[in-house]
Amino acid sequence: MSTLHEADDVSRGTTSPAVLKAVGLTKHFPVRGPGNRVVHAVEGVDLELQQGRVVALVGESGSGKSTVARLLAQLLTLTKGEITLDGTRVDAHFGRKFRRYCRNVQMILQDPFASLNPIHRVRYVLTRSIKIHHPGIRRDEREQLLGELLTRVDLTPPERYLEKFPHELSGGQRQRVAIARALGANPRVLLADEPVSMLDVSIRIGVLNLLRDLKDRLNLAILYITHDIASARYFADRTVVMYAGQVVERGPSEDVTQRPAHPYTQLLIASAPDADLLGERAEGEARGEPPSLISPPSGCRFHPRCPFAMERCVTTAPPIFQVGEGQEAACWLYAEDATEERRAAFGVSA
Amino acid sequence: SSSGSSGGGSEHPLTIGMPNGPQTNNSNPFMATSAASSLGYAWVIYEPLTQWNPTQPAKDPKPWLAKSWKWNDDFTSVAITARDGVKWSDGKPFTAKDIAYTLKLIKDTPALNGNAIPYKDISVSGDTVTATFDSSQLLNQTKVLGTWIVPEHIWSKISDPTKNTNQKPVGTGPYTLKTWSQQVVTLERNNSYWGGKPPVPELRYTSYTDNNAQLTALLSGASQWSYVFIPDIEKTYVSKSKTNNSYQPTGLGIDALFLNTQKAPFNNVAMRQAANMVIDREAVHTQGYSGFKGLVDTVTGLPSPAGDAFTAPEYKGKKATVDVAGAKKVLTEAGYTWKSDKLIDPSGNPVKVTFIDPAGWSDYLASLQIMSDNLAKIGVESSVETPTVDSWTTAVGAGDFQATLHWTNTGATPWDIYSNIMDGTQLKPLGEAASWNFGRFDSPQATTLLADYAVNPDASARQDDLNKIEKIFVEQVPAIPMAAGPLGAEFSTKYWTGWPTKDNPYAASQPTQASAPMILMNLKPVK
Amino acid sequence: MKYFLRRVAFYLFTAWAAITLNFFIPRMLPGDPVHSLINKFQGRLSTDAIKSLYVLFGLDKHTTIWQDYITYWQNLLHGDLGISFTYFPTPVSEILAQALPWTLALVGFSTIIGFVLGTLAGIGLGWRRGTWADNLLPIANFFSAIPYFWLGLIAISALAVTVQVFPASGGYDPATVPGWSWEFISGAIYHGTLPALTIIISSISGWILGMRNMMVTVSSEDYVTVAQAKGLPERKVMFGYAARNAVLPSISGFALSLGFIVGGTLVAEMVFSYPGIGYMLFQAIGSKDYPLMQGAFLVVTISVLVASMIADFVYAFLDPRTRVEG
Amino acid sequence: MSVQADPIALTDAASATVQPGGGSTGVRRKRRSLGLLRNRKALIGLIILAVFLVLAVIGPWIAPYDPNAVTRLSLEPPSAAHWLGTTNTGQDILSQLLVGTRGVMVVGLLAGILATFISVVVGVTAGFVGGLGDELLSLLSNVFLIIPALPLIIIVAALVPSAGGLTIALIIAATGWAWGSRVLRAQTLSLRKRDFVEAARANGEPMWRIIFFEIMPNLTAIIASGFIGTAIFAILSEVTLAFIGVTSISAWNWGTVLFWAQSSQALVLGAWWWFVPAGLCIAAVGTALTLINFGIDEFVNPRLRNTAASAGILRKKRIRARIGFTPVYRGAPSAAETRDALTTADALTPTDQEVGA
Amino acid sequence: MTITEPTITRTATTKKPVLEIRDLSVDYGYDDDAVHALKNVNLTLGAGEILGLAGESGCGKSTLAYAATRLLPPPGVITGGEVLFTSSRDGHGGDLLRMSDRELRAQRWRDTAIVFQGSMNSLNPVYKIGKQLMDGIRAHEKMPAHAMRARAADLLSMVGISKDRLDSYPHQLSGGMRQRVMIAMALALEPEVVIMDEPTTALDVVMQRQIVEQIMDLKRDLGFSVIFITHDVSLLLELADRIAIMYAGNIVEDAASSEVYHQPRHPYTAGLLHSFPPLHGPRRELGGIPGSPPDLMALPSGCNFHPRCPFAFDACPKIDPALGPTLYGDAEPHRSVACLLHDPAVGPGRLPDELAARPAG
Ligand SMILES: Nc1ncnc2c1ncn2[C@@H]1O[C@H](COP(=O)(O)OP(=O)(O)OP(=O)(O)O)[C@@H](O)[C@H]1O
Ligand SMILES: Nc1ncnc2c1ncn2[C@@H]1O[C@H](COP(=O)(O)OP(=O)(O)OP(=O)(O)O)[C@@H](O)[C@H]1O
Ligand SMILES: [Mg+2]
Ligand SMILES: [Mg+2]
Repeated sequence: MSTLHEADDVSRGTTSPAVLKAVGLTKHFPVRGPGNRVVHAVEGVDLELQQGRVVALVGESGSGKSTVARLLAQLLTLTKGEITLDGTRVDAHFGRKFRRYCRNVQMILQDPFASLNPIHRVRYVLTRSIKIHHPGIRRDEREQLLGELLTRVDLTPPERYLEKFPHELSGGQRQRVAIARALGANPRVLLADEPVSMLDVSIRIGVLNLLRDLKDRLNLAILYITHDIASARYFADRTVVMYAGQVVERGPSEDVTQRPAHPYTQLLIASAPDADLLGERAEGEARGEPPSLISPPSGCRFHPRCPFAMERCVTTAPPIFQVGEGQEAACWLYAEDATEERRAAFGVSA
Repeated sequence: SSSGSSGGGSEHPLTIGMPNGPQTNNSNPFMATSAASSLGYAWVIYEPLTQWNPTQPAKDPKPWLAKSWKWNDDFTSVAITARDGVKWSDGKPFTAKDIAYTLKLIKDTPALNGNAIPYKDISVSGDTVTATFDSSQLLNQTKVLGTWIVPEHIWSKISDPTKNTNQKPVGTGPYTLKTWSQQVVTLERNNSYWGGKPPVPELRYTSYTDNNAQLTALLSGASQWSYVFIPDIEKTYVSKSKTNNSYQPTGLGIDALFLNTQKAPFNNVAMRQAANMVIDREAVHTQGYSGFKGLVDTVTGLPSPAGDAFTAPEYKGKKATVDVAGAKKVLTEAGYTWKSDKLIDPSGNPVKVTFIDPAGWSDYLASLQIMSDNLAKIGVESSVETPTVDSWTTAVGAGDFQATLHWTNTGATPWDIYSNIMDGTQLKPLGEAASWNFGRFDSPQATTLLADYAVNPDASARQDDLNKIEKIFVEQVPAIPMAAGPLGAEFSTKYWTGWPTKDNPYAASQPTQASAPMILMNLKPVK
Repeated sequence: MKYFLRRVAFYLFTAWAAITLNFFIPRMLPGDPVHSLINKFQGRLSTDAIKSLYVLFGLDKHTTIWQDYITYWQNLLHGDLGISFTYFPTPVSEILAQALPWTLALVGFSTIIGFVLGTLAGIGLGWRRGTWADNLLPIANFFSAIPYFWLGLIAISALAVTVQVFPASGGYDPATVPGWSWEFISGAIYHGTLPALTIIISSISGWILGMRNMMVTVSSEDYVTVAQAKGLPERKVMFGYAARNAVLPSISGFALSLGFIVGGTLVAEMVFSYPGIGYMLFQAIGSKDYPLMQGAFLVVTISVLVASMIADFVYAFLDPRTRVEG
Repeated sequence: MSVQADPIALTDAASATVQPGGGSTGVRRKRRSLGLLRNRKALIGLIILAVFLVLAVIGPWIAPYDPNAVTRLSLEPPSAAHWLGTTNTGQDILSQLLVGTRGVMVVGLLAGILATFISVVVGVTAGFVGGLGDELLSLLSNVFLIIPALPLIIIVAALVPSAGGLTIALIIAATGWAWGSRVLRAQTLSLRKRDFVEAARANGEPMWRIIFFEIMPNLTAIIASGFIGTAIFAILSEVTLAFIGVTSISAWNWGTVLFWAQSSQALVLGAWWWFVPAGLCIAAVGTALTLINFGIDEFVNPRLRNTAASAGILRKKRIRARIGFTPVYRGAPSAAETRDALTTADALTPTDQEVGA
Repeated sequence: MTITEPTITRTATTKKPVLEIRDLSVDYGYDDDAVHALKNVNLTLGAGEILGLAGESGCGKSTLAYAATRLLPPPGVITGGEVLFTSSRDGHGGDLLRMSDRELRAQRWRDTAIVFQGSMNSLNPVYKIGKQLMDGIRAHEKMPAHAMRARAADLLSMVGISKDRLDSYPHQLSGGMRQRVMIAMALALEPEVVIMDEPTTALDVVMQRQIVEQIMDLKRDLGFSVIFITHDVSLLLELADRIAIMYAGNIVEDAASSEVYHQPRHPYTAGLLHSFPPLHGPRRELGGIPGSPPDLMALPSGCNFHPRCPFAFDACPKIDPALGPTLYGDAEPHRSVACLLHDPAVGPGRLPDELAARPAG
């Protein structure tokens, strides 16, 4: 119950330099058909990953979380914005440069059942990862590395798992293999796209604990994508909340979950099931559907569902406002000149 | 559905079938492609000047629309007198002008001049038409006089006779077109026919899609008169009912194995002779042709009896028989040897033969297989190749083959047979397309003789020529005769009798021959 | 709407490709119609006729292939398919007009019957899978594996020759005159029965097997279980829920396999001497009758295109999802 | 055709059952590696096919006579000397069939291989590259699908001077690849979007390795099934072409036998032994291939599979498995229970048995 | 080895039962190596109650729901037990497992309706939703077409969808809307029992919240009983009156939801509660449950949970515990648990601290 206290401290400061930094990430997917319509999947997202820290990215389905991850992994080309690794701009989607980038940044996908090719044994998967990222490695070294990788993800003894096919492993074991594959590259950044959402409840925590362990031991920077805000609180130092392709709030996880600033974050937290809140819950105020990303709402994209929407919300997109120590929200309620509205909305001044 | 008249005779229509596939409504007699030609009903509407009997080629033609005719001495001019009292089926009288018009039409329209007759001048005076020619028509007499006549008053109004389908034919024949449909063409009796009232009230021509269908129709009685290939005809058709009959006489046209005399191994006359001696024509006839095409086992290659009158005295009655020992002897004398039963030619190479005929020509191919089997008896290794019809045509024309079964034209004399096989005027170098003499048989003597035979008006001198030609043929073996194309038919005597038979061979009996009106007028109802 | 436009564009392109193919392929064929005619007659047509035939067929002129192609299109757009050599001087369009109704009747009829019966049987077999009905599968399987022509031959041998229940060939009773008379029509139906029967038998098994597998697959979709959970009558679940969805792939398959079906009926027309277009095409190929060949192939292709277009639109009609999505 | 580790089946099988623990899965693995062979249909098909393949190899040697040898024994019905009788030229039909097996098999396999190759290249490329390339390639295969194949084959076969086995195989392959490529394209398209491809890419795997080592192995079943489908199409086309006399008939195959039978009017002559056995041979090979394809289908699509395997047990237990009415099976009915069941309904029908009312 | 189950089913509910599942056993497969997916499961749903069914993926929750309604697809086969429906309105009912097809059809939807896991595939893609709403009504009630349409429109507005959506096809609706349509459809005949199999799993939290609230409202208005299946225990804790926890084809604990939360009696339940990070309150370290979920094909002997159980003792691998009273016996009359720790005969007689929270009352 106390292990996480130091993490709380670090999460507030942004002292250590960012390994992977994204500024103004934007991705538009063209829509098939007449006209030049596009899906505005991600729009102007800034993100910073630091060594030994976990950043959680939360948001409802379709809010662009995976797209951000895939952009960061260079699996998609950017429409706008830039990604820097250790301060150098990167833009390579294939070839040797891409592989060098991969060596630093690896990705883990949501579904361990689907992210391992059913025809390949564990040995093949891991050997490939090692061969790609340690070219020219000797055979015996490779064997040793294989063993180490499996041990690192708690699949021991390694021999028992090397010759298995994915279907012979449980979901948690598969996800561990996927993590081992990512670790095979010896990366400094792990992009974990909902790594546990497809796993059984009882083993989710095991995988998350494993990831946290690895982070500590290998000093990894982790981007943890989830729609479960409680697990973001549990696992991440900082939490970034996305809505309809944009960042609406970010800050230390504890602050974001306990004192959500943006109405959307508030809605999200109010909606999450929580046995402790039994009976205290007010009926949800915000109804409605997620917006179309082809023609997103003008101004603040949340305004059609926002109980506190004001005139300028409809017309102008809000910039990011500082709302607390290290906590920021993109909402007009936090504008300097909006104290009145803020009071009206929350009863007390923030 | 018949045209009224009663009177004791049978009122059964005569059903005539041909296995010629779908037809289109086209009764242009000049077109081999028309339904009228294909099914044969052109000949019961349009009639020729004379009726020549190809099964008895030596006999003079019978006057038909021509009452009489007279050739000049060198056969460059003929005067034809029109029959009187003949009417077109539309009631207009038939005159010599119609004959002249028809001949002129042929002369002026190369596309219609199917026999390539070199007409020069055509004139009418009274009921006589005189046609002159650029060259002697000694050999073409029957072709000139076999021309069918079309009515001037109708055809002169047709703008392009080569593009006309003549769907309402008007002729002089014993029948007129009643209805035309894709499957059945119905003709009704021409009651004002010059030859009297035709006995059969109605003719129904049906085109069956293939031989199988036609045979089935014959067997079921749906077809009463037809000409179709029937394997083992006695067993398959004739014996099936006592009214089923077949009469298959032959004319002067044969199927022969053309040997390429300018390519190994048949460039060696000994090899040709040996082959001639081992090939079992009887087997080819019964098995290859399933007994359908007439057996040609004369040494001269002239079918019997049609060719008997033309056979040289020394070859009369002589038959080609299988003589393996004789063949081996011939080969040994010519320097051939055998090595472990394989024939080796004088230059030391094993003898190999490739027979060739188009895929799909089953009777030819079956025959070739028998021949190939026969040649094995003298140690010749042989195979049968089956290209497409087109490449076969090209290959045979260019002399790019060793041996192929091919037909010859059918003529009034043996000239066509021999010319097609041996004529030097048709000789082309290997590789160039030849239209006959595919085997490149090069005998100046034969060429001269054939040329003389074609124009010499003296009958005995011509026979002399022929004797010599036959001698060359027998000795040099430019081709091995196999079978004669039948001119006969299958017919049923269930309702009608009076068909040409062996005993009364008054005409070629195919429904698609010009003799059809003659046969029809000869039919009598069965009581 | 967009879906339809795309499909129409596709069909136009396919038509263009087929027509062009149709133009070039015959021109690459060796041999010529005159020699084919001579060969066909095997001596009964004198070789003297060769020259006159070349003149007759108009083959004595020379033009470039490009000119020909332009002329071909011009003529085509005027509905002029040229003059057949085999049936000279009958225009191809006339020959085809004569053959087409037969093919349409035979193919159309038996294809539709085959499809409907096969689909129904497939629905039944799929719905009652795991019962005795599964024993019918090997039979269907066998029939889908035998060559069509052989089935036809056996049928002729058994039902037209040995026991003369059906006529062995032809499209109608030769004793009747084509027209709208009952005699003729009943004869035509009688003559068409055996070919139609064999086409149905050989095509039906494909539909049965395909439909059965789709039924089995669709039956385990949740909405079928939901329909059962709603307590709907069995018939309604089977047809309205399971079959209604299972038939969709069959229909698009139907559209695409029409080409195969038409190919099969070509053989049927040959075996049964049926006066249809497939037989014409075959004849035309044999006699190098380019105009007829092109015409027949064109008509066959266009009919397939039209039929598959119809099937496509039926599909779109039956599947609401295609109507909005690309 | 590889039987081992069919990937699609494995994915489906794996997701159909719970993710098996690390425990003893040996039994299951063994069963799966026998996969296709365990399917009775496929097994029968494979056996029949094997018989004909063996005949294709040894046919010419075991043929009792030279198939071309002409004898005087015209149209002999089957006898001890000629098991399948003779043709009108006295050739031995059994020998013709035996010698002809190779022609059929070679063309079928060759055309199958060629067409499969084309369909893999076109289909996988189209599925993988997407975009304009995909549009064009799909258009091409759709055009080929829709243009009537047999007329086209006949025309093209008439185009070549001597349409031997190889040519025919080429032509059939050229016209028969489209269906396979369509299926492969669809499958590739869906595989391309699978997570494991994405994961491999994110891991730094080069593109060509992704195509050949990640995607292609997952297509084996479909490729195999496409191959077999084309082989059936090829064999049927080949014999049809031979039968209608478009192709060279000098080389024996079953179609040639039928061609001769037809052109010699065997039907009319009552020589059933001439055309029935050849047709049956074709049907046997065709059936064998379809059976194998069924096996593959059932292997790939688990929904098709499960009852097929247990039909016998179902019948024995008188259970009718169906959607929406789960059978209730309370063990072999004891006398008392049966009596119970009889009180309300006729216990003879399985439905009532399972309801046990 | 196994203890024979008690002859009288222990009813954990205090309400009058509408649906009683007794000794239900289900196999997948027909031959000897069939998977025994459910083994003698007992469960009772009281009138007006929301009964939550939770457990890991593959533990048999859906199997139970479908088997109870006889909608299990092949190769599922019910090998024993009975499912008694007793109407709380007029007392009609019977054993669903012994009904003939016709009786079952008539009973379905009217008495028991079901909302499936994954609404995407639960609607027939080729019919408009109006038609699908109506044909369920039509199958059971004689009603003029316009009345039926009006009813369908009512149903839609009941779940908060405008009635012009009647003419939409399923693919034109969003996931949340489709799920609501399914709920509306299930309520069309005002059934007494509605089984909901993970009705919200595919949706994100905001949508899930909306739908859960909707269900609560409707239940309040219409008074039906619900079996609510999910693996999200925290959702159940909020929603359900009673929760049954399943593990490997068995029900291992059955109690009121607050009891489950505050006084878990089964080690698995306790472990499950330790797998959810809390959104509020103190952050604590969570351990989850070690090991991997069971493979039904190769189940551990005895208590299926013993390989993962921190409190397993020597009897666990040998004896398969049955659902019975807790160690506190009559102090907790309405709850039951299947754990040998609670069996005075073989167990240690006292509970580990985690499982020993005193009964509330
Ligand atoms: N390749 C693509 N082409 C077009 N649109 C896409 C593509 N990939 C994603 N999108 C769209 O971009 C938006 C964001 O998708 P993304 O997968 O990033 O969401 P997400 O937040 O990861 O959702 P989830 O929680 O469901 O995984 C969605 O509207 C999606 O439809
Ligand atoms: N068709 C089948 N064949 C064999 N086993 C099956 C089949 N369907 C389900 N099972 C097995 O039955 C068990 C119970 O499955 P069920 O679907 O009821 O689980 P669940 O608790 O609903 O899981 P989830 O939370 O994933 O929906 C699982 O172990 C599963 O593997
Ligand atoms: Mg995502
Ligand atoms: Mg479930």
